[in-house]
Parts: sequence; structure tokens; C-alpha cells
Amino acid sequence: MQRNPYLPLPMKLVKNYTETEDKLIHTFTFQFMSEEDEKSFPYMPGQFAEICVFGKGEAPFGIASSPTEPGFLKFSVAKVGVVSTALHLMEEGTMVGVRGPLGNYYPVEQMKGKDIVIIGGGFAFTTLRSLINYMLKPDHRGDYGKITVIYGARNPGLLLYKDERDDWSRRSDIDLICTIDRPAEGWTGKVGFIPTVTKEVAPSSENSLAIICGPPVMIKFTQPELEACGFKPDQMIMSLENRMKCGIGMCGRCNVGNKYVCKDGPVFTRAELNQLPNEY
Amino acid sequence: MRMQKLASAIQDAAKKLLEEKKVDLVVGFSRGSLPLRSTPCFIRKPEDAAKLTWDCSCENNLANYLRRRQDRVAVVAKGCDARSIVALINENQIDRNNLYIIGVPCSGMVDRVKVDAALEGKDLIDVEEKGDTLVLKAKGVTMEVKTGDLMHDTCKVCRYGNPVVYDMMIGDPVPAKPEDNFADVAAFEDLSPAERRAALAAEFSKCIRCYACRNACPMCYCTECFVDCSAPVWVNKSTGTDDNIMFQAGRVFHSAGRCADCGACDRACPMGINLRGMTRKMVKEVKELFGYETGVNLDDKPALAEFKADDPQPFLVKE
Amino acid sequence: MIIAKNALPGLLDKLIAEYEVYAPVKEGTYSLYKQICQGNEAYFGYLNSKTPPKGILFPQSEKLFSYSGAQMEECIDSKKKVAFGIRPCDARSLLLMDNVFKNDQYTDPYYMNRRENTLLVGMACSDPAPTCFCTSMGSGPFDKNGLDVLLTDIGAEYLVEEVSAKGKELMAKMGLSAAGDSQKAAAAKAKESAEVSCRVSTDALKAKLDGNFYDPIWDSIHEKCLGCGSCTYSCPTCHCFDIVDEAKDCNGCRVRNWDSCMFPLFTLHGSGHNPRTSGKERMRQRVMHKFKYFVDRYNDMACVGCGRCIKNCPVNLDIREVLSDIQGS
Amino acid sequence: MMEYIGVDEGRVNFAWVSAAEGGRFGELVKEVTEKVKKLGPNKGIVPSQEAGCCCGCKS
Repeated sequence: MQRNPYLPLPMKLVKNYTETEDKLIHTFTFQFMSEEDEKSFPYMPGQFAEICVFGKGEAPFGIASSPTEPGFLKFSVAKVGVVSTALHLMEEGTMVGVRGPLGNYYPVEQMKGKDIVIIGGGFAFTTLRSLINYMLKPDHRGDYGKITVIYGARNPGLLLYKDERDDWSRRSDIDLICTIDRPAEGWTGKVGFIPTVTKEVAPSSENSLAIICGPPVMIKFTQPELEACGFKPDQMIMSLENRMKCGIGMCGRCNVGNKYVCKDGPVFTRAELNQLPNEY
Repeated sequence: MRMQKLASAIQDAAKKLLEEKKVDLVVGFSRGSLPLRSTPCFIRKPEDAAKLTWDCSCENNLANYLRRRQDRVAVVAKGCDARSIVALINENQIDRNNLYIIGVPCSGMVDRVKVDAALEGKDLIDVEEKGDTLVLKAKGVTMEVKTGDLMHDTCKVCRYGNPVVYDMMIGDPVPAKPEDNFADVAAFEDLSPAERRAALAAEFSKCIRCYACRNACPMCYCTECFVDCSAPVWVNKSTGTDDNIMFQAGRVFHSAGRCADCGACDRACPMGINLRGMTRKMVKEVKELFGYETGVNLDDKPALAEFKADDPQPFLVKE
Repeated sequence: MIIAKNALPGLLDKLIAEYEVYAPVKEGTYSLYKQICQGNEAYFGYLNSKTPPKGILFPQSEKLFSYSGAQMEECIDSKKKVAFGIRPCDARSLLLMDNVFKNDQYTDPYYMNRRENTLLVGMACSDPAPTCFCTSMGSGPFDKNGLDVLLTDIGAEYLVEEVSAKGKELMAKMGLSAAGDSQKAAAAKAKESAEVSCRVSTDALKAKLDGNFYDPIWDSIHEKCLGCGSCTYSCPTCHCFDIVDEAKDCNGCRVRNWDSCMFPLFTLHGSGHNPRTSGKERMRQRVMHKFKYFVDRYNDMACVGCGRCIKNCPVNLDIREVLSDIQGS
Repeated sequence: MMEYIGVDEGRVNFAWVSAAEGGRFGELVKEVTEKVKKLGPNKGIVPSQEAGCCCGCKS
């Protein structure tokens, strides 16, 4: 009998870092307990995992660390429910359970040889960070063309991964554009909503793929801008979020049409989503 | 055939209301898909009014469909529905002038569980009403039973067969029934705590937590029910008998002074659990303590929403 | 082989010695599948149980594992079981559920372990109920597939037919006398006379469901539904479940409970957004899952026509009428 | 109502104490504690044989 898919892998919390000014989002770093545990957890950017806080419950979160960063897993979690609140109050050194890797991942094979446009909004930047680090790894970088990243949030305090963003903006092989909704003092970057910034940047759609992650309203207004730049439905890739419990396509709750977001997704192309009813 | 006359009177009333555009929708009963079953139906066009019917199996409480409606609705309401409507109006869940009540005096509805018991599990194929008896036909069995024996326990003690509020009354009033002495509740109270615990455990071990009792109850309309709450977990979601009892106890506490004892919970429970054993205890307490009966007149405030100086407090610890 | 009706409790006692035996037990005006300690507790008077026998393999509340701190201890049940007196439609529902609990990537050890250790001794339906429509859903009163043994009621005795190898091996240990021709003929006659009166046509159903997601018919279908879980919890093919923890500080257990798509909490997001806001979306999901999504994924309708949801619905919302309304729209 | 569903008498007590009556509050707490101690540990709503494991699963 195969490994029990409901049993989480024990991991230790080594870093509980407050990511945003309003303290609503923390980034957690979990360390594998043994080499063989790590081998049993091969994952790719875009996948998610169920974090189990013993005594509270389980919840699905996108994996923020990239497979190119061995030894640990990173998750950025907003304080919303029972599990996330328990995580936020957790001291370093506590044991948790992680179940996964779950779901499919960004089509890195199909992205090879293409320009990549990454558009992230609010705190849905976790799996995008994983993808960016995966692509920026020296032996992967050559596979991809120009990388443009548009990352927006309501105010500077809400932008995640500050130090990494500084590093990316210094690099020449990635074009990072950070924007905030309304001007804030001490902010020198762009100001404006993501759809308007996307219009300004107007990435060329020729031989390129766009990956969009963020709140539904942002996706709703950014998509026409991309279509205006010539992006066809199968050139736009999205990651959906739904209420999940089992994460392995059995408990029947995360379906959109006949697809289970946890097993057939969470990454879908706009073309696939167009066949499904818009019930998400 | 009293019921047939009522049915056609209801159809005409509904047809007239819809034709005169007085209401956009009539909520009533139509023939069910099984013998001796009728099912709630929503009539919007005058010509559909012919679907409406009335017989001794219109047991659902239609007040459930009237909460928070913006459109003008007419409802075919029997005694218990009318009481629930009054209770909901007192709690501002129904706008009285958007509601047209077609009152129908009711002498009692038939309990499917009792019909199953009479037929010992055979499936009912056909039923025929003869005066005050019912001829039940199943495969190889035909029996005639007095309707009174098959009636819901609620209806046996119901003193408000005639709707307490109506815009139009159909059919003549039914004779009032004697005062309800809550004999069943008193009997249960006389048992020792251990016997009570054992009896409740046996009854609620059958509960499958489908929440039909909660969803069928017109007074249960919280946006997030305490059972669904995860912070804190008031009641576990698994079907442990103690959790089932605590769920029902919690529900009963929330219906204090609001429950009109219409029996919709008992009728909806697929496992045939005697839920009214608990709810009626609360109804008895509220009646004894505050002399208050739910949904009896429109200008009453809910029992727990007001207090009087002379309210009794027998439960306080006397030092 | 043949077994006399009055010898059945004896046979059950023999089984109880070796297996955990589940059989319908009389409970007031209906029967439920329960584990029996003596043969005579079993009661076959009712055509079918109130809640389905799927509870034997997929209990309503099941402890997945218990833990104290990070020490976890699995609770996988692998005792040998016999489900006695199971109807052909319920047996078929277990076949349908196998698709779910063993998909291309994952296997659910709790269900599959029990599934492999459970023998299904079926009982044919001599007189199906007016609410049964199993023949329209790929099953039948005497349908054998999914069963290990099939008993047919022929008056004072049951004709015992072994269906699977495991069934043959089980019945061999019971030492029953062989069946005579007259008994076999009686069984065949019983088979002819068992006639399912209700037909539900489903040929146009899938095509209709493929295109009618935004059809206004869904507004009228759900209108009288109260949104309780009675139909889903009495349905043998409903497999949706919820996973919650029950614990005091950090010792406790992870429990799997049945869940229902008719409850709003089923799809409520942490952010408060709920893709299925009202009863209309939820009723549409229930019909779509059983008669379209399940067909898309596993090429079978997730319904065996047992009629429990028709009998148990508090407002008599009949799935047969829903299906004909959809195909008629 | 609590006693009705099987909680033993004396376990559930209500009292009305104003914020000023500190002394009375102390006495009341002492009194209720003694009363409950005499009753012994609470066996729960369901007869003990079934409330063994932490959740409702019968397995």
C-alpha cells in the first residue's frame, strides 16, 4: 500500500519573519528533519502544501521557496483563520506537519525559450517568488528569454520579500517594476493600479507567456490589458485558490466544473478556464 | 370532501391575486411525487394556480421561504405557519405589508413515520381519504386507519389550528383543542438524571448531523450557525452522541422564546428522532416563567427581548 | 446452494466467529447497517436501509490519525469484514466509489484497506419499491456485479449463488447443501417477477448538462430546497468529506467526517468569498457532480437509483423530476 | 434546561452579584465549589462507555 497521503511530514519551524508593516503576513521557514524526508518532497514552483499545526488543523498554502533552495521550505501566510493565526503566534523551533507537494506546477518546460511576464498582486506573490528564483538560477536562466515582473500592492509596507526585490532590481537579466496604488512618502517607484501599469509597460506578446496571480478583481482588469497587447488565452497562466481539505482530488469540494483545483490545478491556462464555468 | 373544497378555494384565491398583480408569487403546496406527500410550490403565473392543492400531508412550514424577501408574496398558511410568520414579523424578518396571508384552518397533518409503522415498512402505493379515515394501500395490504391516529403529535396538542393572522380565511374554523399540559415533558422530567441521559443518548446516537432540523426550522436563520464556527469550536463536527446532544441543546437555547412548537424539526428529521422532546421543554419553561407563547399576536416583542420588573427568577442561587 | 431462512442466524453466527459481520438491524420504523454480535439481530424485513452501507467502508466520522505533539499514530482498520444482506444497487455504489478513493495518483488507505478486507454478501430485491429506479442507472434488482455472493429469496429458503472466487471460498466453509432444480427454477421465477416500475430516461441528460450551466432553469429547481444534508447523507454514492482536528492544546486526532455540497461552509474561502453563494449554485453542483463531472472523470453516473434521497427529503424534492425537468427544458 | 438534558442538579448555578459586592462573590464561589466537589467528577452527558475516544468515530 502506497504512503498514506493524509500523514504529514514532520518539519521544524526555524524562522518566523514578519514580512509586512501591518504584521498581517509572516514568512515561515521550515526545515526538513532528515535528508530522506527532503527526498520524499520533490516539488516544483507553483505547487502548494497543506501545513498542519498540531492541535489546530490543516490549511493549504502556496510554496514560496524554490526547489533550487535546498534544505527548507518557505511559506508566506496571511493571518486569516485558525491555522494561520496559530502559525503567526508560533515560536521558532516548534514542530509542524507539512503534507505535499500537491497540485500541478507552472509549465516550466513549455516556458523554455520564451519571454516571461509575471504579474503579481497583493500577497499572492508566494508561488511567483518560487518561479522567479527557479528561473534566475544560473543553469536555468539561459532557458528563458526576457523576464518582466510587475508586482503591485496597496502600499509599500505590503510588498513582500523586500531584500530579494532589491537584489532583483540590481540584476540586469530581470526587469522588476513595483507599483503601489496610491502615492506614499518615501516611495520612488511607480504609482498606479496593476492594469494601468501593465498598459504602460505593454509587454510584447510575441513568443511570450504571462503568469498572473492575485485577487480576482485584479485579474479581471489586467486580463483585457494583456489581450490588448496580443496575448491569446493559452498564453495567459493563472493560479486559482479554493477551499481545500484533502488536496488529493477526493473530498470533492474544490472543483471548478469537472476539474479539481487541488489535483488538476491550481495552475490553469486562460484557455482551460474558458471551458470551465466561472464558479471560482 | 372538505379538503377538495379547500383546494379549489385556494386555487381561485391564488389565481385572483396573481391576475390582479397584488402579489408576484404565491407559496403553497402541490401534489408530491409520492403517495400521501405534498410538496411546497412557487406559483408565479395565474394559469399555474391549478397546481395548488390542500390535503392532510401539507406538513412543511412555509414560513421558511418568506424571510428577507423583496418581492410581494402570498402564502397559504395553516395554524403553525401563521404563528411562525408572526414570530418572524416580530423579529423584522418579514415585512408585513409585502405579505398576503391566505389562512387555512387545519385540523392536523399526517405523520409519515406513523404511516410507515402501520404498514410495517411496506411502501405505500395509494391512499384514499374517506371522511375522517384513510385507506392505505400497499403491496398485498389494504388497511383503513382513523386519520386522528396517524396525526403528528404536534397537531394533537395544537390549540392554534385557526391561523392567528390572515388577510383572507378559507374554509370554516376548526374546533379548538384542550389546553396543552406538556404531559410528555413532565414525564421526562420525572426521570432521574441518569435515566434522562441514557434516553437522550439512545435517541441522539441515531443523529447523522444532516441539519435538516435546523434548516427546516423557520426561526433558525443565522448567517453562521454556531455549529459551523471554527474559532472557537463550540461543537465537534463528528457524530459523537455527546456532540449531537450539545448541538441540539445549543439550538434549543437559541430558540428560547422564539419556538412556536410547529414540529417542522421533527417532520424533517430523516432518522425520526424525537427532537420536540427537547424543544418543548424550552417552550414550557418560557410559558411558565414569562407566560409567553410565541407567534400569537403581532405586537408582542420576543420573550427574551424585553423584561418586566415582576419577572420571576426562581433559578437564582438564594444565599 | 441453499440455506433455509430459519438457518440464517446460524450461518451469521458462524460468520461472526471469523469476521466482523454487518447486517441491517431493525431500528424503529427503518433498518440500519450495524455490526451484529448474534445472528438473530439481523432483520431483512425492510427493502433497504435508511442510511447506506457505504458507512461500513467510509464511516461518517473516522479518526485518520491521533497525535500528541508531532508523534503521529495512524488508525487504519484492516479487520476482515462481511457486509451481509447488501442490495445490488448499494454494491454498485461501492464500485463507483472505488474510482474516487483510488485515483491515478493517490490511494486512500482507509477506504481501500477496508474495501479489500470486506466480503459483500448480497440479497436480491424480490419486490422493488416505487421509488427505486436502479434499472435506469445501470443496476438491477438481481444485478450481480460488485457482489461476492447473491442470495435470492424463494419462500422458505434462500438460493445462494457464488459470484466471485472469494465468495466461493467463503461459502465453501459454510457447508451448505446443493440447490435442486426446483429451487433454481423458483429463483429464476422470482427474478422475472421482480419488476422495477419506475423508469428514468437519462439519454439526453449528459448533453443537456454540458451546456446548461447558465440556464435559468436552475432558479426554479432549487427553490423549495431547504439546504439540509439529508439527501447527501443518505446517498450511497456521495463521497465528499471534511477533515477537521479535534484536540486539546496539541494532543488530539485528525477526523474525517462526511460533508455535503449543500452546506455553504463547503466552499467558504478564508477571505469570506464563497463561489457558491446560494442554494441554486449548490443544488446545481450536486446535480452536475453526479450526472456530468463524475461522467467526465470516471465515465459513470454517480447514482444507483436506490431512491433514498427521494424518501428522506423533508420537502419531497424528487431527483427523478429534477432530471426530467432538465432534459425537458 | 441543562438539568433536563442530564447535567446533575447543583452543577449549574446562577447568581446576580453587583460589582460592589466583592465579599458576597467570594462566599458564593466557595459555596458552589463545595457543592460541586460533593457531586464528584462530571461524567459527561453521554454514559461513559461511549465517550472513550476523543471524537465520535466508532472505529
